Amino acid sequence: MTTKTTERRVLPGMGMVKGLWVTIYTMFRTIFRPGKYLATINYPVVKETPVARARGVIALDQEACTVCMLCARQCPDWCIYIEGHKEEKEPDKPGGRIKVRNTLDRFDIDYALCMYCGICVEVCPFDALFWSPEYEYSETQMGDMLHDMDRLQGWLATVPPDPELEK
Amino acid sequence: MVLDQDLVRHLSEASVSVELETPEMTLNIGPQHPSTHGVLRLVARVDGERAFDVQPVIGYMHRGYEKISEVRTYPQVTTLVNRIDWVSGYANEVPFIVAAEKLLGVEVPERAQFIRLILTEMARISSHLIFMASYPLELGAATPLFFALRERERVLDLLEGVTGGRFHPNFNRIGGVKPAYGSGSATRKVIQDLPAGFFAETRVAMDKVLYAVDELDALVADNEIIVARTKGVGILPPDVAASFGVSGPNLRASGVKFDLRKVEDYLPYHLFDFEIPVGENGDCWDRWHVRLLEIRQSVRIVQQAIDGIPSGPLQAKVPKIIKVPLGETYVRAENPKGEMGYYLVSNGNQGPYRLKIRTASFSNISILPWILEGVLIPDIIAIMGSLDFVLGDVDR
Amino acid sequence: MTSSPSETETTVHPLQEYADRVAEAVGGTAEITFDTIKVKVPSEQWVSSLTTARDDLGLIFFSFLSAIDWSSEVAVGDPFPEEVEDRLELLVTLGDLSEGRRVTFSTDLDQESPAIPSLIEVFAGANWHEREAHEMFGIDFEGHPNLIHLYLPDAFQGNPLRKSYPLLSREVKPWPGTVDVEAMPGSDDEEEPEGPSEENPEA
Amino acid sequence: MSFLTELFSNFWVSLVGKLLIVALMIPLVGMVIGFAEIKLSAKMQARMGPYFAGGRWGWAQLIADGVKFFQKEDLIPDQADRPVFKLAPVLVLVSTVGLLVVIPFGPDLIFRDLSVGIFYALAISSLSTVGVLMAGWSSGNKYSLMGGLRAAGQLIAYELPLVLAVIGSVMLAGTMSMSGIVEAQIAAGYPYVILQFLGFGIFMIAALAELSRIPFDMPIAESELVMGYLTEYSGFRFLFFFLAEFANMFSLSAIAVTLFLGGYWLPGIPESVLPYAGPVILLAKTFLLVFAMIWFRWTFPRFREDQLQSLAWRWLIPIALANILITGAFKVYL
Repeated sequence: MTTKTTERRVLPGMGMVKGLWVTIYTMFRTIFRPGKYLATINYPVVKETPVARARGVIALDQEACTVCMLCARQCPDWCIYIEGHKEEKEPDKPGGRIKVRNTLDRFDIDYALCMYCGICVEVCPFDALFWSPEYEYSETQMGDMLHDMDRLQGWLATVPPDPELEK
Repeated sequence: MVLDQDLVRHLSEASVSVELETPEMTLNIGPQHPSTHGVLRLVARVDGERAFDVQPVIGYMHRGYEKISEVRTYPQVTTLVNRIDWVSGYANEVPFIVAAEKLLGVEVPERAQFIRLILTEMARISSHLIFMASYPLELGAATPLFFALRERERVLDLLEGVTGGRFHPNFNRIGGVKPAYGSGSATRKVIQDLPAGFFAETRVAMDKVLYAVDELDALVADNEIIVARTKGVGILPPDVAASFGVSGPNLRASGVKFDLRKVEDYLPYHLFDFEIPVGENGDCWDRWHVRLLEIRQSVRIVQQAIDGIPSGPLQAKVPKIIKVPLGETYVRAENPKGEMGYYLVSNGNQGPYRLKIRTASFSNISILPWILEGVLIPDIIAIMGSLDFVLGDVDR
Repeated sequence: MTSSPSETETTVHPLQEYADRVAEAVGGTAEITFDTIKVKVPSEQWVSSLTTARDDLGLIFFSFLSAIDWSSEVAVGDPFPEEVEDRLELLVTLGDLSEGRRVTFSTDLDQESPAIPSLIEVFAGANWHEREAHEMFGIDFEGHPNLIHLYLPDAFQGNPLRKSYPLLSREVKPWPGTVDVEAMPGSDDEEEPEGPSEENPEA
Repeated sequence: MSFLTELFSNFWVSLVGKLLIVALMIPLVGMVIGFAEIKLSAKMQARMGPYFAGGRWGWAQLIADGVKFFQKEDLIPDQADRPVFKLAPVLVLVSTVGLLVVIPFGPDLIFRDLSVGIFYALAISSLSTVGVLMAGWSSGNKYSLMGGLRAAGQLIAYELPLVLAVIGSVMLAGTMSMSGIVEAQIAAGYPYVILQFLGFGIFMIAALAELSRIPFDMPIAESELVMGYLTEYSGFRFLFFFLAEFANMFSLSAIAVTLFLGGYWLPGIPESVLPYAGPVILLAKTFLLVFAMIWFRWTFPRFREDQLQSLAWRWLIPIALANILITGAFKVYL
């Protein structure tokens, strides 16, 4: 299939007329049937809902996190900073052994550095990190892009259920 | 006051015979310029409108990927690698992962290969649609941009639906495709297969892409002004193209019927029938038209792949911490911009020992000094636009 | 040609016959690793062998030219498990535009002062590749018209892609992966927080 | 109406009145056409166009732009030739204002009915060439210089077809005064475009080139010369150029309407109602031509320099000359 330039026999002026026809019928189509043909939306008034798996922001579940530091190690951009301490937890069954448990002191993700690759969410062995398709958290100062523990916990509410799969 | 005749004659001849000596001017096109596709700088010695010595200066966007990849593990390099040609993010990951799988000797399951193929062809469609949008804009026509980008959004939404990322999907894993949401007890069971309704949406999107391609064809292909601006401009003979390493649509536009998808086995292209559009005389118009026809071929491939996709696991049996055994291999793939290859040398650790990234745009624009010799400035923009390069691809 | 990972003795690699033909025509030794034909050529015949490859064998497509710095002690990344002989290997990959074959030609240069004649007369495309190899590995290409920096700023010192060249950005920022979980308040086991190796850790 | 005519009889009062009307008309016309361009081009591209400026569908977008340009800092590059840099936009706007003087909006609704109406209009419109060249030269940057030189070459090359195209209808009408041409068309009973379609075509193409709009926008080729001779202009100086372009579109279309499409007259309109319906008809026809310009702008790419020049010298001028010959023969034979 060659792009035979000779096979495109077109009258001298017709090329431009075809172009004009395309723009004019797009204009009338967009004016009279905007629902079907208008491609843009008015952003703050009308908002598009992102897909379920969209990687907008990372949400943290503090109870699940055991400060194993795997996510901080695997992150290519070194943008997760974690500090924790050991703490006693009363045993499940009365008289059981006192269990020592790691609890988080600090879990910051610097979204100014993060490249949304998703390695941390994938590598976390304790279901502590989730993706949420939220995207409206831009800041005026770059420093505010450092989300602390509680803010990441706040995103947990916006994590969507997993989409059903193709049969 | 009677003018003496020979003075008049002398003056008239003088003006005719003396060649107007205008000093030539050095014009910097870029690195901050509306149509250099990124931060490319052309230092052009210009006489009036004609440029006769154009030297590209690159490196403004050199991120040193080959050095960084020596300290990264394989999953981390995948996130690095899909940022080289960000217009077709997914297509960059595939050859790197196939190279690692070759060294490991891992057989990728059938379904994962099909998903990879569908997403690579979608990345090709989105890359060619960006070209369909930006090239007429460089010639002055603003409307095709919106037709092309409107359909590109549909394709990117599909990519985002499956992988979660529009430009940088990071969806490839050694041995197949990303199997599960996470590795926790609950998230391990959440399979990252194609979301429900993906096939239906893809069929609708592919029809819309075909419709938009017809609209672009009507709007741009036979337009007398575009034909006048691009036909016979920037002719690239096949032998010069080969010696510079120009590949992909630019090479096929010069009449060379060579497509890596038919030759290499990095993805199961042999299962589908598609044609390779070839240009005739290698000028800007042919380079534009070959890409337009390639979109139609990619749509055909995607439609066939959707109908024939088998079910099965998403990833082969692969240990959690992957150590690739000693060895070196070169895998090359047909990226939308041309031949993209990875020369991977591994030393048995978690990351590559040395990774040479052969990118298409680097060789495609190394031809600029040759092709822009004695060319008018509007043609510099037309020829550069027709080569369809991206600076991330050039500078790595 | 499905990928057969390592070539067992019995099955002969489908490309073996072609590889031998190329090696014999070019005067080098052929070796097939993971579907990649690699022909090692002595560095004196570098330009002549590539010219014969281009003219007689039809390998007219110049894919890329680069180098690999084989050295045992490395300032960056993890070293080789077993000993490796220190050398700087120059690579050129050529392809043909009919059956889609590709052959990688390589030659060894010494690490201290690598030098080799330039390929510009054979392949015009080698210009930029050689400039990049020059600034990244310090290889001197004799006969190259303007062997100046391609990517790096002019005032840049050193050859970044050499294994002896450290990756500075990793020295500056402390590694966030060191586990700092303080021990229980008042407990006696004062084991200092274990910090795995500076680079990528054994997870 | 009598009180008005008596008041206007005093020369100075009518002069100030006319100046006020023009001072009001230029920004108004510029805004309306600018807004039409923004909204229509959006619709042509399946977009919505401005929406939030001024409530429902963004009618105040250009007022907002105007305010933005005014409060923007007015930069003058240090290598610029300051006086020339400051004077250039004024010159371009003056040529636009000058054109409005001779446009007949109604039977006697004309600022000044010059006997050499069309000749004066063409002379004034070539004044903007000097302004553009001054802008290109004085900005002190290579891209502006190239934009200015391209503009000079283009505007001069298209001055000729513009003038030659006009001669056809002037010959038919027998007079050069604009209202005289319209009255001649009323008397003849048909707009001259029927006989002068060649002239009309050439006039429109040359008008597009005068305005340096696509497909002839080499001087402001965004993708090559960043913004051509406008690169260094900002603040209200850029507003001058911005308004001048749209107002020029209006005035050149109005001249085209007067010469070829029968000015303020429609075949079916009785004489008595013309003074009132005249302006409306003229504006409607002018807007039709302006819409065609917008339509061309958002469909076609731009020519290359040499194609642009060869189109003018090798095609437009010979056809215009032929048109004059035919009209002459037709006039003599008739």
